[in-house]
Amino acid sequence: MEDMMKDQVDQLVDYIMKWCLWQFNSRAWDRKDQNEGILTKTTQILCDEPAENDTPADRCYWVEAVMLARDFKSTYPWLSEMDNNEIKLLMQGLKERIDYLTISGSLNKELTNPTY
Amino acid sequence: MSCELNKKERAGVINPIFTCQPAGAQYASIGIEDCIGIVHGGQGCVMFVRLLFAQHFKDNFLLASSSLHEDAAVLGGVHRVEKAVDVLLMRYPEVKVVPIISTCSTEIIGDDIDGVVRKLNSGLLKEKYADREVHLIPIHTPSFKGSMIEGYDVAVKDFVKAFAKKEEPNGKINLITGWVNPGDVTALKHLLSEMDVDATVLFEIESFDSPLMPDGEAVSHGSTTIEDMKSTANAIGTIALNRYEGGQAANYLEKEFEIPAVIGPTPIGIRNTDAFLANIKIMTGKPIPKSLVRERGIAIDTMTDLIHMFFADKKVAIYGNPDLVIGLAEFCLDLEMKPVLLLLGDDNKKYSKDPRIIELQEKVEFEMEIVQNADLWELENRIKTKDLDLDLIIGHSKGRFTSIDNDIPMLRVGFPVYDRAGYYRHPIVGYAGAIWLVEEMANVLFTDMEYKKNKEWILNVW
Amino acid sequence: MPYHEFKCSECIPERKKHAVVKGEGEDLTSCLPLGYLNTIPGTISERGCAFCGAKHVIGTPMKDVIHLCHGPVGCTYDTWQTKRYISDNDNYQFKYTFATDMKEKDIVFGAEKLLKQNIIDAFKAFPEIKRMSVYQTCASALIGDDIDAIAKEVMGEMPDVDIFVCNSPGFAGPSQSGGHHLINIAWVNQKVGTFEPKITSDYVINYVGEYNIQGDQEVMVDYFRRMGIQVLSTFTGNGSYDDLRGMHRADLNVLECARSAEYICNELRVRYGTPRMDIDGFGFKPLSESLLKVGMFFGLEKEAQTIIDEEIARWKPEFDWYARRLKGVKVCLWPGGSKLWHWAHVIHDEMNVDVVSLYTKFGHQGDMEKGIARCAEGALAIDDPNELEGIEAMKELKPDIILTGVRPGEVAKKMRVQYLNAHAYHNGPYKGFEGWVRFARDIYNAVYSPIHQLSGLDISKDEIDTDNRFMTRQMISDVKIDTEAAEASDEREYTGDYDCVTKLRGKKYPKLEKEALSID
Amino acid sequence: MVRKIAIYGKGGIGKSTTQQNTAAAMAYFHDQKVMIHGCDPKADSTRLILRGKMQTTMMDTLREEGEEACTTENVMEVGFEGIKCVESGGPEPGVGCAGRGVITAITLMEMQGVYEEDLDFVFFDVLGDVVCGGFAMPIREGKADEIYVVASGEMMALYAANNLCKGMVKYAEQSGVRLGGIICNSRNVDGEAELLKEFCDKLGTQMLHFVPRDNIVQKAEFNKKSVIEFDDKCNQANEYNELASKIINNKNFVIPKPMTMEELEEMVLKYGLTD
Repeated sequence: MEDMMKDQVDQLVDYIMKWCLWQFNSRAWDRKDQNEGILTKTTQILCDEPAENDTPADRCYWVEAVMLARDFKSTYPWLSEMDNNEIKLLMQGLKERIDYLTISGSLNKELTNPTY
Repeated sequence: MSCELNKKERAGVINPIFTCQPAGAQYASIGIEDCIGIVHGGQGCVMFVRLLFAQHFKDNFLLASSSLHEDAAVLGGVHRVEKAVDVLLMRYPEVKVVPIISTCSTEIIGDDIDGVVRKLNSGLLKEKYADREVHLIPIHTPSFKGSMIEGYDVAVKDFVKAFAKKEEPNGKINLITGWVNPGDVTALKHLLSEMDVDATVLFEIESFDSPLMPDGEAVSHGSTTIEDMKSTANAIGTIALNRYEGGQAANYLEKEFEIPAVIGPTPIGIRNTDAFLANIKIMTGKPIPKSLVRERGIAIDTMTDLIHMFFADKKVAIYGNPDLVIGLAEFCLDLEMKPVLLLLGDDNKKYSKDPRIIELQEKVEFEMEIVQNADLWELENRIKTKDLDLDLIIGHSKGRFTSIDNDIPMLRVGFPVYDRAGYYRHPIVGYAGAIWLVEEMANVLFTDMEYKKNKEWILNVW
Repeated sequence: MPYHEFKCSECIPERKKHAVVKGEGEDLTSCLPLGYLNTIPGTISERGCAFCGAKHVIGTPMKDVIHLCHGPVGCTYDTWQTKRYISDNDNYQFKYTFATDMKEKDIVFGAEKLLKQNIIDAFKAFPEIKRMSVYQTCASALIGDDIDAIAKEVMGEMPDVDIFVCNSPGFAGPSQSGGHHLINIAWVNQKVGTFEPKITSDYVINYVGEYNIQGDQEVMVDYFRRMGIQVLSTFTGNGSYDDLRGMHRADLNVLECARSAEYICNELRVRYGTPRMDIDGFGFKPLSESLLKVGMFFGLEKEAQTIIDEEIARWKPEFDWYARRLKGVKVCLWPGGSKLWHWAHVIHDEMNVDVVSLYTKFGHQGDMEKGIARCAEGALAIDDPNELEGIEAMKELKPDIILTGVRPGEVAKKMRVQYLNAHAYHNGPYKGFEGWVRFARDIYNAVYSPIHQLSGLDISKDEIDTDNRFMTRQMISDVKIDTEAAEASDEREYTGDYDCVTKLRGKKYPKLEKEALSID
Repeated sequence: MVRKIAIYGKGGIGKSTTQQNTAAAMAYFHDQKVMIHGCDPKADSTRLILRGKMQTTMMDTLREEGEEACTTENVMEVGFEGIKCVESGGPEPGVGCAGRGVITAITLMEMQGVYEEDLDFVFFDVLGDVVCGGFAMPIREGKADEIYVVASGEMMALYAANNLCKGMVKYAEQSGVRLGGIICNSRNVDGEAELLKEFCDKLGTQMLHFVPRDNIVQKAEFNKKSVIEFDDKCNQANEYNELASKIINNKNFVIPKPMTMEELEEMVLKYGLTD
């Protein structure tokens, strides 16, 4: 079960790494916000829950999330067989992995520069 | 009617004719075999010059940078030269000659490149490269003095000075070509070989026109050797074709080793080529052979076909390297044309004393203007607001839009030429160069007549 | 860490950590070269300087501006007529370049007076141009001329002109990237918010990090306008100075080149709350999704979809013709800047070519992260490769083609590797749907060149084929494809015009005009 | 062979005065042919030789008339005992690059062969500290071969002298320049001679001469003359005579071993000196 989840997370990670750019803003704090904002909304959309999109910032995340959810569903048919709890678990795993790859485990030495 | 020598009045430069000194030193250094120059300054000072050479020759040439960054700009950067020399020598085992070319930044902070060369000579080279022939040559080319022309002149002199060594007479002449193209070197070597004269050519850059070989191993570089430069002190005499591009070196050899120097004329056109051959004849005692009489005849035949019908009274503006511009102007006069505007792209104080310019001032019967320290806006602005009426522009590619936007035909000559194919291959010196210039001028004018439908029918029965 | 050590660089061990091979199972936490560190002197790196990064790359594409360098003439000369960033005002910024032409006495005594006279004379020479950017160089930085003070003084005396000052001398950073950075921040600090632009739509964006190489910007702006979106400004390709002063009025910053232009977007986000959306202008899928995202942000998804459907219907069959024939072509992706990640995956996914190597000459680790995340396993990623490393890599990888700049292209040429200009393009634009076909076509033409086929023949020892009088590209390329399947498809070669940009100029956009009328 | 000497020292230490008096003594008592090239943007290195005349500096000439005008005839003055005088001058404070001015001036003079012709000694009088590459110009290869530092028993003077030595170490290897000694221009501080002696020992050089404080120096200056010209019989004239002869006969040339800041402070504290 855990292996399967890891495999699924890897597939989603692979998709994001290849087709998205939002996870690569240049500073760690920024990446944290981006990952949090977009993946939270993606989870909400995948679970058919309402996702806020009223402020410009939210709307920007929301757009990325809609696209990502759409692409996930069309690329990974197994996703539509999951229930909301499973999706949330999966997305939690995804978020942790993306945070690790882009922030905590990143080798990019510029991430913590206080200025640009 | 007169020829005026003026200076640009406006402050600054709009569309420069020349770049700065280090580029000239870099052009000289790529003419030497087993030589990679290190430009001591910001990286752009070498990256863009390499790009410029690549644009002109459609080939790649090797030059290195000391990569001056913020810390070195503040704290001094000679240690970066030391590192650069070491890294370069480690990775390019064939390299023997390394000019250290300064720039504006390193001249302002006062980096002592002479001192560092001395230190490297007694330290690194002795300790790490004892078995290897390496020559480090400091060349001072602060970008805020002179122009690429002076940079070239200074570098040629510094190279000669570094190597020239008195030994047995070698029976050759030194031929300092100035800033030319491979096609020019071919033409010059041809003339010398017809005269049966052996020459040391500085710099021997015929090889810049390098092939693409099946084994994929070809690289472009010059082929003047250390031996060549050493032996300049043992020649019968020196002929420097250009006063401002190699003249200093010729003078140095004369002063230091009593090698008689003849500076100029730039052998552009029939008359100047005749003079060049006459100078060789005097210097070597060799007669001018019949074969060259014939070659000259072909050139004159070509001109006779063209000049009265198509060239007479055509008004021409010429810009670029000073010796080139003056040579072309003199040739244009022989071709019945009117070089009404000459633009020299730097503020060299020697122009006003140049006998060729004085002669133009004294003898030209129509209105002619020579502008010193000129930029291309001096040309364009005269066309746009002062009703300068031109039939032809002669100059390098950087002025292409002046021609395009003002509908004036232009012959690309000089450096750089990147918007026409293969021009580096064609000579402009010697009789062969005279033929190429005349025919290309004609073809440029013909194309323009057809494009503008301006008596294009005249060519029906030419 | 899967570092790759070049033989030619064994003697400079500090280079070792600048190249990695993306092995199986490697990710960004185990596979990332060092980047944006001071260049090792004498390596023959390809890097430029921070001045050119500021002036040449970011500054000069701004079109209605006098671009004046305060320094000796070389800096200006170098950054003039060496790029292909066109503009719809007859390429003013591309044709005219200005230098204060500092000489020795200016260095010793200071050149502030000279600068002031230059500014005045330049405006006098071009009375219709009222905007200027002044760029510091190594020389003027070292002697400490106060360019900002002079600019203010002139603006005080000439109220109709506006001057931007960029203090980015050549030595300010390891590469041109230092200059990208400085000019971005300088623009947002000095100029954004000083001009109130005319808003003609409910949907307003800034298009950021796009430099109009061969018309890229004009192609992309056409899509946005067709959707009914007002592109308030473009930073900086074909961009207008005053529009860019009004950047603060946009609803969204659409960001294309996310290295340098990221700085300005982030600052606009912090200061004005304008969100930033990163997009890809290359490739059918990334471009479609990008247009959809921008559309969706404004509720214009349908409009976006209409454009995507039209464009794909028009161009996909032509693209496929090339993609079918490019399968398995080995590419070194050495473009220098953001194309590293814009192309790393999508030329593989859509054009079927294999990216065997990617590099960045001036990028930061963040750029490499994107490139490595996107490229296929086995690719060699190099930071700031020098000439010998580039040659060694080519010998090892034996690519069919290199996407790089003019000069490294000449190195490749001699090694019998075809080159495509990745900075200035061979026959662009490459952005947009049609551009994507043009890009594939240019790669195809290079790879299947009959002359390239001949260049490997050594007539002194190889057998000479006396029967073939000629070859066409297709005779060479089609050997390896399933011809029947190709014929059965509706694929065709490119049918667009040589110039596909000029006709976009002056085009009418009904949706935008309506808005403009209702305001006026 | 002309001997080229650079005199360095902290501003206000009496460097220019000492230098001019020594040069005057060399010319007057020892019949040496001397030239002074002032490299301080203040341009006060030749005043006493020229009887108070502020000479036109090279940089003024360059600024107003251009490079070609910087000829020997235009920028060189001859003063007391035939001493040739040139001042580099410089830009106004706060603009341009004074260091580059020094480089430009020396290069221009070199081009005209000024330092080579018919001279025994050339003095380069250089601003207090090596503040940038330009001010190190006089100690580059082929420029000055000997350096003398003027110091006194004050913390800041020693600090500057020590710093100068640090700069020299860097150049010594490249250019062959050597330290000829420290000249103490006395401030009449207790234990000054001892302190300077120890300082010189630490640096590995000699205290070339201890020039006592004497009001006649100020008096002569007031009359716009060197002490030698003012009163060649006075004791102070004799001191400069002695200093001149020590320089002429000097054989002790070293690459100094500069002290660390801590060492320097410790030594100064030992003598109870603070500024």
